[in-house]
Amino acid sequence: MGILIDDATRVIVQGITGKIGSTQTRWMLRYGTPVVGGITPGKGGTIVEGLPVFDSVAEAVKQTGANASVFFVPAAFVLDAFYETVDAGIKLIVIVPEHIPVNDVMRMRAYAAAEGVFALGPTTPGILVPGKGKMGIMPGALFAPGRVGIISRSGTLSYEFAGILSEKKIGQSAVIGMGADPVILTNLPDILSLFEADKGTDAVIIVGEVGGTQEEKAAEFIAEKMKKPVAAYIAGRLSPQGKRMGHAGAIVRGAAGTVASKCEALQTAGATLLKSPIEVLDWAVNNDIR
Amino acid sequence: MGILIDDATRVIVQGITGKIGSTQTRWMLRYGTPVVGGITPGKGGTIVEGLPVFDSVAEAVKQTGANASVFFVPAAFVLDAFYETVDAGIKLIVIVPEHIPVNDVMRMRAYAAAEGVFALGPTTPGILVPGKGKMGIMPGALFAPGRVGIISRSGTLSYEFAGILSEKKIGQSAVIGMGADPVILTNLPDILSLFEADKGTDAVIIVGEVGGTQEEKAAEFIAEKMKKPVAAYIAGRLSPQGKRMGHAGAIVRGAAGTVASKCEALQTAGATLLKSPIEVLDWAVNNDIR
Amino acid sequence: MRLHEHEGLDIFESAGIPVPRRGVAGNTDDALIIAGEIGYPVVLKAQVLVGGRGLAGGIQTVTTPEELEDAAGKLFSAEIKGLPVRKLLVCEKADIHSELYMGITIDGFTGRPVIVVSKEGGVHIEETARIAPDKVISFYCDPAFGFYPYQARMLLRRLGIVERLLAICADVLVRLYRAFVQYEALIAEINPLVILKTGYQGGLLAIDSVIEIDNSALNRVKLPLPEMIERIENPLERKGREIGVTYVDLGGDIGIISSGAGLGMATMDIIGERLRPANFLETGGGITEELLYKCMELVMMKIDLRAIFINVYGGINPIHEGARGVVRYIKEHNVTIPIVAKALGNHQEETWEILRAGGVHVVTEAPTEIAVARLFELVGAR
Amino acid sequence: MRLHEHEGLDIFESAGIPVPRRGVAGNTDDALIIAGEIGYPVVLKAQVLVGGRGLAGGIQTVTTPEELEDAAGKLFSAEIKGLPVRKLLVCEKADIHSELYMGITIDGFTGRPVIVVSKEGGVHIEETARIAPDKVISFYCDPAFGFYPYQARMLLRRLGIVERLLAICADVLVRLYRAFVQYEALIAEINPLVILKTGYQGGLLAIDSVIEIDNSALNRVKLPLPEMIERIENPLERKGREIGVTYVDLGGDIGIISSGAGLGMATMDIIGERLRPANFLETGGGITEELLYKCMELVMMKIDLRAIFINVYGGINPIHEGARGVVRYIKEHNVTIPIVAKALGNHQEETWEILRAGGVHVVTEAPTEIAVARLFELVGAR
Repeated sequence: MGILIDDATRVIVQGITGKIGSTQTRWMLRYGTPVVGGITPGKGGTIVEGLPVFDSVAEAVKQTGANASVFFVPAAFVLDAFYETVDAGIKLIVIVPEHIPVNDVMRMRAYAAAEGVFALGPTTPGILVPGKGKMGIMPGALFAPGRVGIISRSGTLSYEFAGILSEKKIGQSAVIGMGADPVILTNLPDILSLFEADKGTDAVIIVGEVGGTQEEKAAEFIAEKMKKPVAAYIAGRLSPQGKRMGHAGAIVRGAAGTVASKCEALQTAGATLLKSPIEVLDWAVNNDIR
Repeated sequence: MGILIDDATRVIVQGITGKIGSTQTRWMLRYGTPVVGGITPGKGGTIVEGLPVFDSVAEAVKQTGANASVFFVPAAFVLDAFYETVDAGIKLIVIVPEHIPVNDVMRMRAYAAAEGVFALGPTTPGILVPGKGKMGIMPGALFAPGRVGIISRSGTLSYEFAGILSEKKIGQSAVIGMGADPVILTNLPDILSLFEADKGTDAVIIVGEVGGTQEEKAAEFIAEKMKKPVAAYIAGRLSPQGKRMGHAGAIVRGAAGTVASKCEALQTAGATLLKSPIEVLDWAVNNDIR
Repeated sequence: MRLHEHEGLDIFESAGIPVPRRGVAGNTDDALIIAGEIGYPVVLKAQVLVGGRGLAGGIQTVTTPEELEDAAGKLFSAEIKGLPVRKLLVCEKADIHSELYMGITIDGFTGRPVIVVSKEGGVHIEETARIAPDKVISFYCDPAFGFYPYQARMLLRRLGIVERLLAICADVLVRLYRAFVQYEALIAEINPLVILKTGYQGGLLAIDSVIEIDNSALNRVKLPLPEMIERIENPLERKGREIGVTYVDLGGDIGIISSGAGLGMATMDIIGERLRPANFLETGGGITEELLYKCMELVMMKIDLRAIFINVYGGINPIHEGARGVVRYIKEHNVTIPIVAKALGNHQEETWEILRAGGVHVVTEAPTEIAVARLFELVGAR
Repeated sequence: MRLHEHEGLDIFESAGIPVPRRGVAGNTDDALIIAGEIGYPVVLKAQVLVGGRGLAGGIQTVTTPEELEDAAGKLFSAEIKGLPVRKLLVCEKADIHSELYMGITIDGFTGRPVIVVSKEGGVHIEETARIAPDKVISFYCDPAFGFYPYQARMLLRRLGIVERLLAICADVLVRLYRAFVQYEALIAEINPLVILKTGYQGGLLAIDSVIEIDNSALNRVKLPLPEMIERIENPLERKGREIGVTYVDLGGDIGIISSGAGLGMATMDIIGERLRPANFLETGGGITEELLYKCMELVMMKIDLRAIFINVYGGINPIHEGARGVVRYIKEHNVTIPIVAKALGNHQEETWEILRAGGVHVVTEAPTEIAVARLFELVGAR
């Protein structure tokens, strides 16, 4: 059993008739993902990559038994499609697109919480469970089955860590992109709790970035709830201090959001800090992770 | 025990420092209503009609144990005051003012439903429970204690029916103004159910008007759920089509909301139709109501 | 406040709903100029706030300037269901393939906006709803959530609309909903939304509008429109609004003043058993001496009035103060027609005293029927 | 998109928040005219998008035209924290009794707007939040519910504000929230909100604004403002925006091209161990041959560049197409500085082949550190 994607998963692709949607559907199918259909309103009845296209999510659910959805929908249409998907009873949603207004994200987040939907993104590479499938854009060749969980704010950095590990035959139980927006649909501690509970995961890597407080909150979760070893890397040490944008954010966050604050919080919580991605190999050896 | 107002009721008056608020507070106190204080933001610490004025509902609840509130607040401020009152934990709210935008009423109604608050109005004369007290503007002298319940869309018509009955020594268990707006905070069937369940009520009079579908829905409730005798009077037989007769809700659009449609529904449901208010006396005699 | 068709079309246009090329003319010359710019044939539509305008001859298609002159001249001098035609909307003639109905209103019982769509557009929508309710799709919307394109598509699919038309019709319906919310409407209706034979304007055209704004929200809705009061055609009803009461002009000769709409309607119904009410006047909760003085003045403006019936309660209203206004009017204008009053509630005795001193026939019993019986006696009604 | 102070004040004004009389001057003559209309003393405020402007001399009070000429002249020729002063806001000088701070931002972790108020306004608000957090009141708002006056009064009462001031301050805070929502802001701040010694303007005056609009919402927020792109002072950063990538100009001499912000930052951090990055360039998910050609062009605009490091993944991006753009640029412009590339993921072999044919040093191992070690070798970094 993998995290989030397992043998019961049946994936639909929203925006399947678009260029990215159709290309990524092909990659997902090649990776062995159980994709069962796609949605583009007004294009129901056509076929893309051998899959049926439906006008509405409700119809797709009815015809295919879909229970998971990955979005390649233009940013302006994501909110509408999200509501439609939740209303159709889908409980796992991955929002790949970027540039979605924060107000829309806040609405989606509240709706997902109210309806018991697990959603990732926006601006996420998605989820990849080696050997089971992937929802999103992660390049499958870089991943290998195994027992390390990876959660990353950045798509490409998740590939980097998986690639480094896979080269040394250290496989992954699941790789999850949490999304890189100021507000995301599922917070980092909630994703961590999935890995902590997963029997197929022995250890977890958090790949964070400057900004926000997700990593600081994750540190609290690690200190209080986690028993599995955690390694953490925070990108952006040399990022120039952003042009200061008023005080409100700074007041709310306090000193949080810098690489230093995140590193300190994670280290105090008992996570192993990686100063550079390649150090993940030493951590794996030291923790006897294979 | 009266409906809605009983020995545990402690009423606050919102907008108590206004002309109508202070005058009506005096009338409510004279009628023996347990009014414990008032609210006008910015005027906390003053005294009106011997009662303490508070800046916020939360403070009034804390200081006086208030659990019911009657509004004499300008229409533009009602929504804000309503949210404040619900948040302060008050579970019975009477909105006397008229001319409140329907959009605000819809918001209040949804909030009251979500928070388990019983609210009446807008554009209601309020509630009067003979011998217990009153929240609103009903002139106390016209009412007498007894066992007939009255629910009316119109304030003055509720006085008319109570007056006719009281003159003949037929008292009332409670008189409730449901409010005369197109959308009201508690629907007529829900008010009927209070009377049906009340041990102090033997029979119920519905005083309706042209417009809307409250009376039609009440007919369904009567047919399905009510055992007590019901009399109904519908005003507006001669109202011209499409004209707003004073109340925002009293307007006939198409076939729905006509006196004929209401009368037919109520009669079919088993209610006694009163063609003119004075016929209520015959109904009382026929049903042995004293 | 009910808007004129052309005002509603302007709102539709600003909401991004496709509308016809058009102009508003106050006279035949202007109509000719507008038609010249649009190109013939054009449709002339009388701007009167009444339903069934088309069947009453208020809508005319003309194909030449001569026809226009003839038709416009007749329309401007006509009355449509009793209302004068002050303005004509001159519209391009749509090349109609088929019609849809889209309407949004507020359902009082659920407290929700109801979105209604049907393939049977035009004047027969109410009839369709009655005889073939399955052809009319309704959706009760959660106003806290809003109304989104996916919901619009769901409704429209149930009408059998598919492919490209589905998306553009859904877009219009969502825009109609946004306008409904933004302008705090009680009703917003496109009837019909025309599907054109050609792809012009995206293939759709909203060729009639019905919008009614919530009167209670008028002060916070930003509308570049004439005031409510300027829309009232009847001079007595306009004066009623000026002094702050509800006045509805009726055909009869018995004046009615009541405090409270329900009581007013009941009074009208009871009087109507034997006599014909001249008006419905409801004071609302703001009675003062001055207000009732003005109410008397307004009611007395009706010629050939035979009597006045006053029915008021002292709840929120200080009826003793109102009584002073009535009596002052009677004295100053030497009113001689009979005035019957029933006045109960707070300050009732004081009120009776004042009214009696002014020559008013006061009835102190509760049933309005008894007071009306007195009125019948006084004017000799059987 | 961060707005200038004067743009924010215009938004405040349209939202009904009291703001000072003011004008924007592009030169000293205009500043004199505006000051003449307002009346001396006036405050000159450099319109630069950077914090700590006041401490850097960007705000000057002048009491005579002569003083204004002197101060404005200096400001227009100065740089504030490296930014040129193109415009001055000329403002009436407020008669300050005391100051409040009001700010709204979005909290990423809760996904809610946070409303912050304090009696300690001005430049020291963050310091106050740190050393005396009880003097700073925060409220996490439910965006589906909104923010209402009673909530504003509750917050402000906790600052000890009472009576009439309570209502008018609550009104300003609610209006600030409405503007925050309407303009889809990430930050909206009044700092300070001045309580005046006199009752002028209702006794309050918002004398500085900070507003940042959500870039992702810019196309649906109606703002009568210059485009985002015109606000970018740095010419390279502006070109980055023009071609659709994120470009941050840095002080060093090693060009970086990455696909992905996280990877870009990590690459910068790794290179920064021994060399100095010239830039941070992140392509986002839209790589094409043309885009990478333009990225090369942009990176090469930096003078004295010693090398370029390319770090890309083929996930959503067709990196083989991007590789063609890189190689085409190299050939057309005869690039001679070393270019190291790590490119993994979909189409990786094809990408390597294309890059190698163009003379790029391709590293095929996963760790960026190994590829960077190759870079260090090539430029002789120890």
